[in-house]
Amino acid sequence: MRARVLIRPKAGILDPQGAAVERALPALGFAGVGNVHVGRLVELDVENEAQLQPMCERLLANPLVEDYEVQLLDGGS
Amino acid sequence: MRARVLIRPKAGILDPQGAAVERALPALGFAGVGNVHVGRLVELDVENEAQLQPMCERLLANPLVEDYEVQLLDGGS
Amino acid sequence: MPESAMLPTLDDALALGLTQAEYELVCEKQSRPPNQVELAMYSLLWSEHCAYKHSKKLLRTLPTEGEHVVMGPGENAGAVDVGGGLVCAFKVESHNHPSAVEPFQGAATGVGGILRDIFAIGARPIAVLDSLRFGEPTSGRSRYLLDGAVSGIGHYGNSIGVPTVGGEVYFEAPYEQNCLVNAMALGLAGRERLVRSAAAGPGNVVVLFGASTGRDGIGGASVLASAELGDDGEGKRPTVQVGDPFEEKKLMECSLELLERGLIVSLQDLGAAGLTSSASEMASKGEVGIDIDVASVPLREADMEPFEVMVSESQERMLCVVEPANVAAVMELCEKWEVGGAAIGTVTDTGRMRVLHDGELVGDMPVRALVDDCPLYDLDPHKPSHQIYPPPVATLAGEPTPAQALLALLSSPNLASRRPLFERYDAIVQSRTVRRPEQADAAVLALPASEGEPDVRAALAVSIDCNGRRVAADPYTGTVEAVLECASNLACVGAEPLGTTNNLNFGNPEKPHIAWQLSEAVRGLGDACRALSAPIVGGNVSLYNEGATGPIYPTPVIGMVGRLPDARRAAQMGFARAGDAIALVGAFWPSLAASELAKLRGEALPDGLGRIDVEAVRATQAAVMDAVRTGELSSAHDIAEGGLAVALAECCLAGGLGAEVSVSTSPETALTVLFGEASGGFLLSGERGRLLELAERVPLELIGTVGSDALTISLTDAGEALSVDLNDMGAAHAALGKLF
Amino acid sequence: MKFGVLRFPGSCDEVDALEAARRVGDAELIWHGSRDLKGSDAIVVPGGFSYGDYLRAGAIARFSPAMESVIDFAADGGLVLGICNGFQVLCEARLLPGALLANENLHFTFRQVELEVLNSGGAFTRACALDQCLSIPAKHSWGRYHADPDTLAAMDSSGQLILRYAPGQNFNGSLHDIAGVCNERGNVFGLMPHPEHAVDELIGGSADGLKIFESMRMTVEGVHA
Ligand SMILES: Nc1ncnc2c1ncn2[C@@H]1O[C@H](COP(=O)(O)OP(=O)(O)O)[C@@H](O)[C@H]1O
Ligand SMILES: [Mg+2]
Repeated sequence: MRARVLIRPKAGILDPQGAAVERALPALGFAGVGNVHVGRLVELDVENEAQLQPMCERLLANPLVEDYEVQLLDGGS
Repeated sequence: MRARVLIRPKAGILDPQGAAVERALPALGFAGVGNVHVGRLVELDVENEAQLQPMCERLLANPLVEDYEVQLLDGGS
Repeated sequence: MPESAMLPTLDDALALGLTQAEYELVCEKQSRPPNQVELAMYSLLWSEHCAYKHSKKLLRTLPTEGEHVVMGPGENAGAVDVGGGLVCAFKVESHNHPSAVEPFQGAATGVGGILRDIFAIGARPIAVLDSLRFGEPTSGRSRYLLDGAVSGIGHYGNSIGVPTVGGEVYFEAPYEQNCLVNAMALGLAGRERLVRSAAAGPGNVVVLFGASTGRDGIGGASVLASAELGDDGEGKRPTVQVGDPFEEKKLMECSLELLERGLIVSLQDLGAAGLTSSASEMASKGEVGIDIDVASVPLREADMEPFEVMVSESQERMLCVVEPANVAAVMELCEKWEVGGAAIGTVTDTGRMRVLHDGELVGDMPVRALVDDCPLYDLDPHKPSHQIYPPPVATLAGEPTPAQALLALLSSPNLASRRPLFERYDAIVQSRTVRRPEQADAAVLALPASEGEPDVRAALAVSIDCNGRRVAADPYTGTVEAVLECASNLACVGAEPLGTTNNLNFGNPEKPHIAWQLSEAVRGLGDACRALSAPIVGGNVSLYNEGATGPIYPTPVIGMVGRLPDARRAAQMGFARAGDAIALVGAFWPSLAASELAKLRGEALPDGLGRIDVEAVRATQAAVMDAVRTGELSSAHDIAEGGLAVALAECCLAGGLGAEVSVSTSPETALTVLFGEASGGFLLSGERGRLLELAERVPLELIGTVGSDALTISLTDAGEALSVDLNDMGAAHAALGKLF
Repeated sequence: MKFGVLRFPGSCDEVDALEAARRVGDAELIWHGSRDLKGSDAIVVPGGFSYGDYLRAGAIARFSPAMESVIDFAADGGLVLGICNGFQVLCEARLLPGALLANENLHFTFRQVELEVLNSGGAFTRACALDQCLSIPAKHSWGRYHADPDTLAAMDSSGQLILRYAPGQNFNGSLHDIAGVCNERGNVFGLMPHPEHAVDELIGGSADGLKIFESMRMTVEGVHA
């Protein structure tokens, strides 16, 4: 099964990457953009979807500073 | 409107991050994992969703080495 | 030979960059039209990049021998003896085109490539330097390229643990459409540890190790893709090569340990043209043949065709020749370092390069034809009747006062502090860096202490330089100046040159005026290196650097390595002690022609630069070097772009001390004396009496005293010319920070 | 005394750390794949990019066999010093509180920085004076120290904030200008700047970093300043 993990900086923690994007966009002529956050995307095939949460806790995300969200992309295989 | 951009290494382009995670997971006892890719996640509020594609092309993604996918998260704003 | 695939045509050959005559010559060498694999391989090995078709004859005129030379051009890197049983391997290489397409990866893989050249000859890389050229930073594209290239160089060098200790960057309009990204690397090896790339011993095994092979950098050759594959769209044909410094780190450690344990016969990196070039060159140098089975090559993508495997430029791969008895041990070491390894072929005595696919022969070429028989072309040099470069756009209007000119120069893109760049580079890993960027004119790297004297460590000094605008004004003299500038930088830290590397970045050599630039530059390079006894031990050539608006400035980037006996005595360039005397040393005859000030004022390039008395410059360098080596001077700095006043300002800023200086000139010639440029001038500071001793050997004038919080320069007959506060100079000098 | 310096395939500063440690005692490299700490009295987790530092700096390295032994060693009270990437590894391994995030300037930055010693009583700084300034180079992309406010307050009151960037020196945006912290027990210490690159006046002009190694020797040998 294909799974997707979205990893984001925890609310309240400075996100300089998001801030840099937010600063850069108006200069390129894109107005009306706000609340930009930059995180990480991990996509993978797993056999056992029950493993996804521990995988995130132990390796893919750092729960002290990051939130994660798991999405299952298809039911097959 | 809230939008999400998923940015991934283009197919065929070397993805050392994905390879590193794929090597690491079995060692942590997570078997049956494959085809791992690591990319970036950008989430933002936009007023004009038509701007998302040019934004990706010009700033958020590097179209030479990355593919991107835009998701609109809600209709409201 | 089965002719399974359709035979490629003359049109395919032309599309791959061969001329019709070259294609016909290939047919003759093969005694038949080449098949797909063969044509792909010929087209690469007979390209300008691999065959040096337009430069080889010129390169043969360069001096390549000298008392310190251990390995000259022809190997992956050159090497000079640095004493204590050690040699220093070094080379500069360009990655201009890939960096123009994708600056981060282009520059990163440029660093990766030059590092492989160093450890391919058995040396451990100890330093990187970069040489960059972009259009004016007023252009967004130039800033994007600068940011990407600097990030890419830092990413690779920092991650692999090799310090980036120096470099240079210039911003000039002719590079707007064609940026230059050159990288130089140095390595150290025990003299007996050096290894050559010649394959030897028929029956020996050819092992490919490192990263797996994908479709990276296949680019042009993809016209050969068979139709079934071609329709899968562009996604299958990535041409941007992505670097993986972690993979290279493991590859480097693995290669060095293979050599240390004596497990391999010869070693070669995979660079441009991938397996095709590496295997053929190894065979050619060893006068043997090689059979390669592409089915044995570990692939990153499943369905690659044989020619794709042969031409792939996937990064972080090496090729070695191993005696059969050692293959198992080699594989074991690859496992230890977690790098892939596969036996992909054998050395033969056929003199042929044969490509197999699961045992089936898919390509068969004489090694000689591939590597040595590409036609070489004569250049048709003609000096153009008029200057081909338009004048720079003026940024300094009217008649500036000396103080205005000084501040404008200090804040100009070519002279402003490079701190925002070099702070992105780790300059100290490996614990050798005695002089970091901006501390001295050359980077200084301590060598191991010798057995007898544990307290005294000799050191290497290294500098990289070229002012393309001055080469454009006068290709011969401009190149001589670049070589002298490197040697002057070395002299300032007390080092004597041992050897030189170069990267010839030019436009299209088939055009007579570019051919003229190239021939004149190479003539200047040879003359200057002979005069300094700093022979050329290697280099690289990058031609066809032209954009829609014309060629780049001719840019023969010079890298020079020298040695000093005592690292502790490497001079710094900053003034160090209030009250010290300041001496202007050397026969220094500055001129504003082609100077930075002339550029700021939008003046057209002159036709020719003033002649240089190379012997006088050399004598001055020797005197400065000797004086620095006594350890009794407080500072040493050579006068380069921006002339005397800028050099003084740099000494002040680096030391955080002002100076009061008086020079003999009249108001009419003030700008020339203050901001004019020429080779061979130095600023030394120290005790008055100590400085005066030098006057016996070289022209020397005491021009002032270190102290106060400002740089004040007065003219002997006309009073104060300028007085600028240290803080104001510092603020001007920090101008580059705004670009990042 | 003997230092053991871990070596991951992507370590860059392990030999520098080895040589620095040898200025005050014996030192040996320990391969990441080995659980044997070779009888070391103190462990150094060095700088570099351990396993390439893909994903997050130190995230993969913390699971190496050598690190498993280091976690046990620390639990037994052994001295563990993490430098730069080593600091990141120790945080990922939860031997130290908090996490290291991308520099606020988003760039790898190399700069000589001034550090203030906030606690000179502990195992890693006893050769320093309180409020002493150390000149040590820093070089990293992920050096912004973060911990939640409660954790920080607790660390502050128990003297775990060991080193702080002097005013104007904090280029990475670390909370409270924190440059180096220890665990509650005081036997595990991590810092972003590189003391092993400030042990010889010839190379870099400062030998202030030697005080860290010297302090560790004093601690192990029971010498008190
Ligand atoms: N401008 C030059 N001056 C001297 N030697 C050169 C120059 N350009 C190339 N060479 C030499 O020609 C050989 C082939 O160069 P190159 O194709 O760049 O090698 P590699 O594939 O190992 O990078 C090398 O030994 C190199 O040093
Ligand atoms: Mg090579």
